[in-house]
Amino acid sequence: QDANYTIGVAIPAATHGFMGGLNYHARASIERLEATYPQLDFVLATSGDAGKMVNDIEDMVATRNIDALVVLPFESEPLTSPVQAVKEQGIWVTVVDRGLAVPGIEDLYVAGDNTGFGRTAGEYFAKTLKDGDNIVVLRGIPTTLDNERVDAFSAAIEGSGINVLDMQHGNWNRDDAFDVMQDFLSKFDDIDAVWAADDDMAVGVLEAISQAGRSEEMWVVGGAGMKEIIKRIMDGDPQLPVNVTYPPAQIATAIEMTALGLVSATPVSGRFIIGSQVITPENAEKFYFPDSPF
Amino acid sequence: MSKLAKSSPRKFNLHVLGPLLALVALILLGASLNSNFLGYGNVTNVLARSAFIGIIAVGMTFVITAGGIDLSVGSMAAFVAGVMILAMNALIPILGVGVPLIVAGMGVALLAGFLAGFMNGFLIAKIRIEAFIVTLGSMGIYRSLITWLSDGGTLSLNFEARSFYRPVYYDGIWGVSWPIIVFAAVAILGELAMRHTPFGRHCAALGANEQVAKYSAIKVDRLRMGTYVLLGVLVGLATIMYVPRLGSASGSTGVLWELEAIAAVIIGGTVLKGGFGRVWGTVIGVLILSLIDNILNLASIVSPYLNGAIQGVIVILAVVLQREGKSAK
Amino acid sequence: MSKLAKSSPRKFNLHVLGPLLALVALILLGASLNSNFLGYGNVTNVLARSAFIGIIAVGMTFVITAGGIDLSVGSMAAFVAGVMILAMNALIPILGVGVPLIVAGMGVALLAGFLAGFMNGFLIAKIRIEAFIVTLGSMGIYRSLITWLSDGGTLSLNFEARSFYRPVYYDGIWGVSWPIIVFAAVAILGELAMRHTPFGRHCAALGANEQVAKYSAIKVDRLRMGTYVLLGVLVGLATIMYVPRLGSASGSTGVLWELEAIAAVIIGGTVLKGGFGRVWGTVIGVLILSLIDNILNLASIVSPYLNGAIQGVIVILAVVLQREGKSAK
Amino acid sequence: MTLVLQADGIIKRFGPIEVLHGVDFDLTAGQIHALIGENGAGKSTMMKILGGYLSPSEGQLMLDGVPVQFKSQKEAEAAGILMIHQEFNLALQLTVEENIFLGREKRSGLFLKHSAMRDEARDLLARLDCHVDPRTRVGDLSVSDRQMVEIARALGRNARVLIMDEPTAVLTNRETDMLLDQIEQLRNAGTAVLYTSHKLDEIRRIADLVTVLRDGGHIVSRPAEGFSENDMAVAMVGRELSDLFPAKAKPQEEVVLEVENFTVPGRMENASFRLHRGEVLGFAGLVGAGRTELMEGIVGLRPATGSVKVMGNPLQQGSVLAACKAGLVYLTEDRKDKGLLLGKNLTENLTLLALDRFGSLRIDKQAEDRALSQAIDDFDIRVKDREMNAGSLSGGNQQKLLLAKVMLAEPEIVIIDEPTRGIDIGTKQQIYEFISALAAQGKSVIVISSELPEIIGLSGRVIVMGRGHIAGELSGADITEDRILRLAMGVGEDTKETA
Ligand SMILES: Nc1ncnc2c1ncn2[C@@H]1O[C@H](COP(=O)(O)OP(=O)(O)OP(=O)(O)O)[C@@H](O)[C@H]1O
Ligand SMILES: Nc1ncnc2c1ncn2[C@@H]1O[C@H](COP(=O)(O)OP(=O)(O)OP(=O)(O)O)[C@@H](O)[C@H]1O
Ligand SMILES: [Mg+2]
Ligand SMILES: [Mg+2]
Repeated sequence: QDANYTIGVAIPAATHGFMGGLNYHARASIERLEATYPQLDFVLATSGDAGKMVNDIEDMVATRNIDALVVLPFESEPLTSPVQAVKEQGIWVTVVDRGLAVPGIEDLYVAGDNTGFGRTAGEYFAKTLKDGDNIVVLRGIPTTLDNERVDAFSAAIEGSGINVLDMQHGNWNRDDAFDVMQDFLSKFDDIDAVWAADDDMAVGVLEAISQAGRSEEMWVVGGAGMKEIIKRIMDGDPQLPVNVTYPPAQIATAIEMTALGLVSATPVSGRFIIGSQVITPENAEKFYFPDSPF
Repeated sequence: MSKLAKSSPRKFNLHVLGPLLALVALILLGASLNSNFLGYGNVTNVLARSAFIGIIAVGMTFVITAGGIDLSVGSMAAFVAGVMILAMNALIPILGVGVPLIVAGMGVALLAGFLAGFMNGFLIAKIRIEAFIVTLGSMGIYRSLITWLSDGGTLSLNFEARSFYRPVYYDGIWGVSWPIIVFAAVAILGELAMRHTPFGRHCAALGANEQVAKYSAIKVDRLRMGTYVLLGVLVGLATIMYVPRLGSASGSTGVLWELEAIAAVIIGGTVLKGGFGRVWGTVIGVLILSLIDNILNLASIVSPYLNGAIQGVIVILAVVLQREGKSAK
Repeated sequence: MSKLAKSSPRKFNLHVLGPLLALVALILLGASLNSNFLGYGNVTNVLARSAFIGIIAVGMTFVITAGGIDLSVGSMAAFVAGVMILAMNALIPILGVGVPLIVAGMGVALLAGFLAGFMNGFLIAKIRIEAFIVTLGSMGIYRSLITWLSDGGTLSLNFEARSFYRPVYYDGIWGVSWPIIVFAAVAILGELAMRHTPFGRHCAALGANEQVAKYSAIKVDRLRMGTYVLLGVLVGLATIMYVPRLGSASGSTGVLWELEAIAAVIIGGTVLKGGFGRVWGTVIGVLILSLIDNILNLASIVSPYLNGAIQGVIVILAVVLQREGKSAK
Repeated sequence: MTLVLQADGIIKRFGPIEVLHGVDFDLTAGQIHALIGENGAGKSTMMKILGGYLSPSEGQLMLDGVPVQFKSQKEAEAAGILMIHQEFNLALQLTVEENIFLGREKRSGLFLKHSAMRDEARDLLARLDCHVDPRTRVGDLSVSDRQMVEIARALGRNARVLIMDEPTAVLTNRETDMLLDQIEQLRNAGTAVLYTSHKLDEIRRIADLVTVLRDGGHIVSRPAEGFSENDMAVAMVGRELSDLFPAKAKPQEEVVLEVENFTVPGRMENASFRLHRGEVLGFAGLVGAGRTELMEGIVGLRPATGSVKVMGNPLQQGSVLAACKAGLVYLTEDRKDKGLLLGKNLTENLTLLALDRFGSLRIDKQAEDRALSQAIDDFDIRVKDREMNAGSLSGGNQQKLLLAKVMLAEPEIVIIDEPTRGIDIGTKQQIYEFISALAAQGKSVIVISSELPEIIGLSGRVIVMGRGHIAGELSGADITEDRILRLAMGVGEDTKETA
């Protein structure tokens, strides 16, 4: 109860649903911890691009003398050396979700599993769809993690005879997804399923499908477990058979473990991978956070 | 403008037809690439999508013609949508789900748009700050306000309210959906206002030479302010069409709409420095822009990564076509 | 502009001091919020990171003074960075990791910047297309080219090469890091060029009245083109400072830099419609912008969601201060 | 006497319209050749062709006897041919010095020699007895000062051929004298000068040779000796001119405009005067007297203090619209920057001020068209094509269009600042008749003019301003050049000086 600690948290800005959720969980856990541990102080910075994130981290070190840094790298490569620099100053580093380009910098690594995310979804498609069925895929904002997901997905449906009619970027954005799906629908007369890869996009996709009156024809798998979507899965919506988790709450885990490491002697270093699970109507309840914005 | 002034009749034609040609070319291209392109479904989709940007771009035409610019429309739209959704959700207990609720929501949207436009207009016309700076500022302000209101996530309209409101985007009369009808109405009124009313004349005069406008007994400040207020209200109107589509608003709503709207205006032949505006051109500009996206999706010719590049090239080409006449000079 | 023309000396002073006051105010605010604010570390950080936008904004000052605009600088920077990285990675086998490699990389960056600027300039000055459209187009083009080059991911410099190159951002002489030195040099040269060379004058003349410039035996097209080329080269220079910092480039590199650069220029007192430019003002504008970010990090005053709003307000205020003089008229 | 520049059979067409039909013309070193003609006769066009700004559709230019084609004005300038435009050619945001040296800055190595240029600029202006600070922005100068800068700029580059298109249109006599002296010096130094003006007395004074154009055709070229002003006028207009000034109408008692200690801060102070129905009131004064500012203040174009009553009702300050509605309009002296939208067509310019008369909601285009036709004959505007831009009207015709625009608002009180600036003698007469006709109809007119004969010929009463104050008032027989000048310069009866 003697020493005071400052923990810096750097995460991407809430530019789409998932990050919104992540921001929410980050702030929630910070409030919780500040309440329980008066000697803890938090600096939260959200940034719209890698450069800004580096600025934020520099500022935390230079002006807020942080004792620990929890960072969700906007991109792995550009943040590697800056975070390394932080580490070299003897500051505890927790990396969340996106690993740095050079292994072994961070003390603690908490991450969702992008490859797993894509694979799990792919496996579900492979096992549910028949040979020769057609699907379309909506991709996110062009980034490494989007590539990882899509590659894993493609690998998983490899050889299942499912043919991917088209892949376009919906940028994890409802409106873009809506437009793209509308065009898919006018382009292809036979679509059996859609991998929307993100629940924000799923919302747009579902809207486009119902507008075209083809709801019976195809089902949609989104991702990351947005509350509205989970709700519909709980209610057994035939269009939304399952969902794949990519828990935005991982940031909370990371922050809490870091805090724990500082205030208590508990050894917390290591790697914690939070695998992606399939949400089904049966298990949906335990993924449902009604008051999260996501 | 001086260039425009010089372009002699013959050249002027090409200058006028430029955007039209580009549009036709795109339509032919689309039709050749995909048989469904000219199908009822796709045409409706494209037109309905164009409505938001389109309605806004018509307002932008007046702002630019009067020598101004507004970078804030995109985030303004997101903000207005957010406010509208919050208001409607809050009003459900009182009004219940029904026409009154929708009307109330629309009222809120228009009012919010009006106020937002008024703010911009006031700072620009009365306090005399560069329009670019004012609207760059308000762009940031509205964007972060909506993110804040939505707590970084998404504001969604109550489910019943939404299902009740939905038809405003998806239905229409005689198979023409409402957004298209509203867009058409706004475009026609805009064209009339620009070409046949003192307001349009005065906007052009103001953009061409503020001094002359002043000496011609035009209330310059009020006029300039008027253009921004008009734009604000039209943003509100666009929002009214937008919200029923997905029933939600978030920090990522309407990102880059401002650039699209301005691009549409310029492609349409309005002069960026002001003094000459053409509403019908703007409409064509909007259609060109949304057709590009549509075609790129319909015919996945190239790596989707390159879509942006193709867009850029086409936009430039569309304007080259139009400028041909002038470049000769 | 006519407003500016009329602003009488007394008012002009406030107009000149405006941005300076805003800057001082921000510094005081920062110092009061956090004791480390004026510390060597923080000051260095802020100045060094201002360098990218700063170097670009100096070039932008000339473009805008000459009556142009360039929206493509942000994605141009990303593209140039990408090309530079690819080139360096490719050259390692030949040149090995060492000074020659760095020099070669720098050469590539400057060349790429030059060519990009040339493209813009050519389309604008020779083909006579609205600068806004050309650069909006090339903005899209470069953005999607870098996304394509990096295959949607990130292009990163070979790790040894990076560690060798890193000092170019982080080290310097007498504790002043290179980006700061380069930025200062560019700013000083820019100020000289604007105030004390025919080039600067001619830019102002061109922005003020193209006819007059033409009739004064100024090679208008070449001049206009020159401003864009200069800007392109400066973008290349900025990239040279940027790459060693992050060692990578991706589709999200340099997003919105164009707006920041333009904002800095306008905040600095340069007239958006052209005819009058002030390089030192631009420098102040840049510092104001990066101080805002810095201060928001210094003290978590509000929800980070609202940062954008605060930024917007301050930007507008900074210009209000400056426009005060005029608003009186 | 050596021929420098010759033009044979110059024909110029703009689109389908032919505006010059085979004009022959030559310029001799050390000679002042005057080109005169009605508005729209083609003087400026001819000059632009000689100056390399326009290329002839047909015909041949010869420099020192060798055929030349100027691809651009730069080539002409390289050949030592310089032109001062009728419409200014200055960048308003730039300073006087920057404008004077634009394109030919003095530099040492890379850098500019500021002080050198500033000093030379000051000297050049001093030669014209114009004492503006070279560091002021041209935008902040009065029209007349701008003209001086334009001239100084040409003087600065010692040219072989100097073409001057109505340089004195915006100058007062005093400034004009200065300029004419300079021109004579240049002639004596062997420069070939081409000069045009609608002030025939100037022509008489300096011209060696006079060429008359009418509707783009060459009428005569003859030595200035024995070419009387009247003969010139006749040759230009093609008919006998009756007396220039019509009889003065008798003002009525009713006071339509009453101005009480009116002040435009920094420009002029404490003016009070009354205007009667049916009166023509002249405002005289040297440049910078503040007449323009006073009037701009009255109609609400400049922040000002003091009371203005129109028809006995106080006028809402600071609103041009209110003034216009009250029947009080002002016609600016600065036609290019404040009067007309040069890039817009005639109709839009004509109806801009009185647009509400053409439908408050929907503009009645037919009515506008009729208005244009009406204006074209009322004011005898020479338009070749109704769709042309105001900018491509000849200077004088622009002035007429501006006049028509203002009169379209059917004002009770008109303030006309420099009504005949750049207008040919024939048209002047028309305008004078028009003004007194207005007065006869019971409208009231204020005429600001730097041309004393005009003031004297038109006004029943003259208010003289000097240095921002009302220096005095003259009426009836007291209105003489001499007394006006004395008041304007504030010199007593005895000391007879001509500054
Ligand atoms: N760019 C143009 N396009 C069409 N017509 C033009 C153009 N420039 C001049 N004109 C026409 O050519 C004729 C001659 O014009 P110009 O300016 O030479 O007359 P001017 O003798 O200078 O008259 P002023 O004494 O009023 O200056 C006018 O009828 C004018 O309308
Ligand atoms: N637009 C302007 N901006 C700043 N100063 C001006 C402007 N116009 C005129 N002035 C100055 O105001 C004073 C009066 O202007 P102006 O010369 O118009 O007076 P005037 O009596 O109307 O003379 P004239 O109309 O014959 O030119 C002069 O010192 C002039 O330099
Ligand atoms: Mg003329
Ligand atoms: Mg005057």
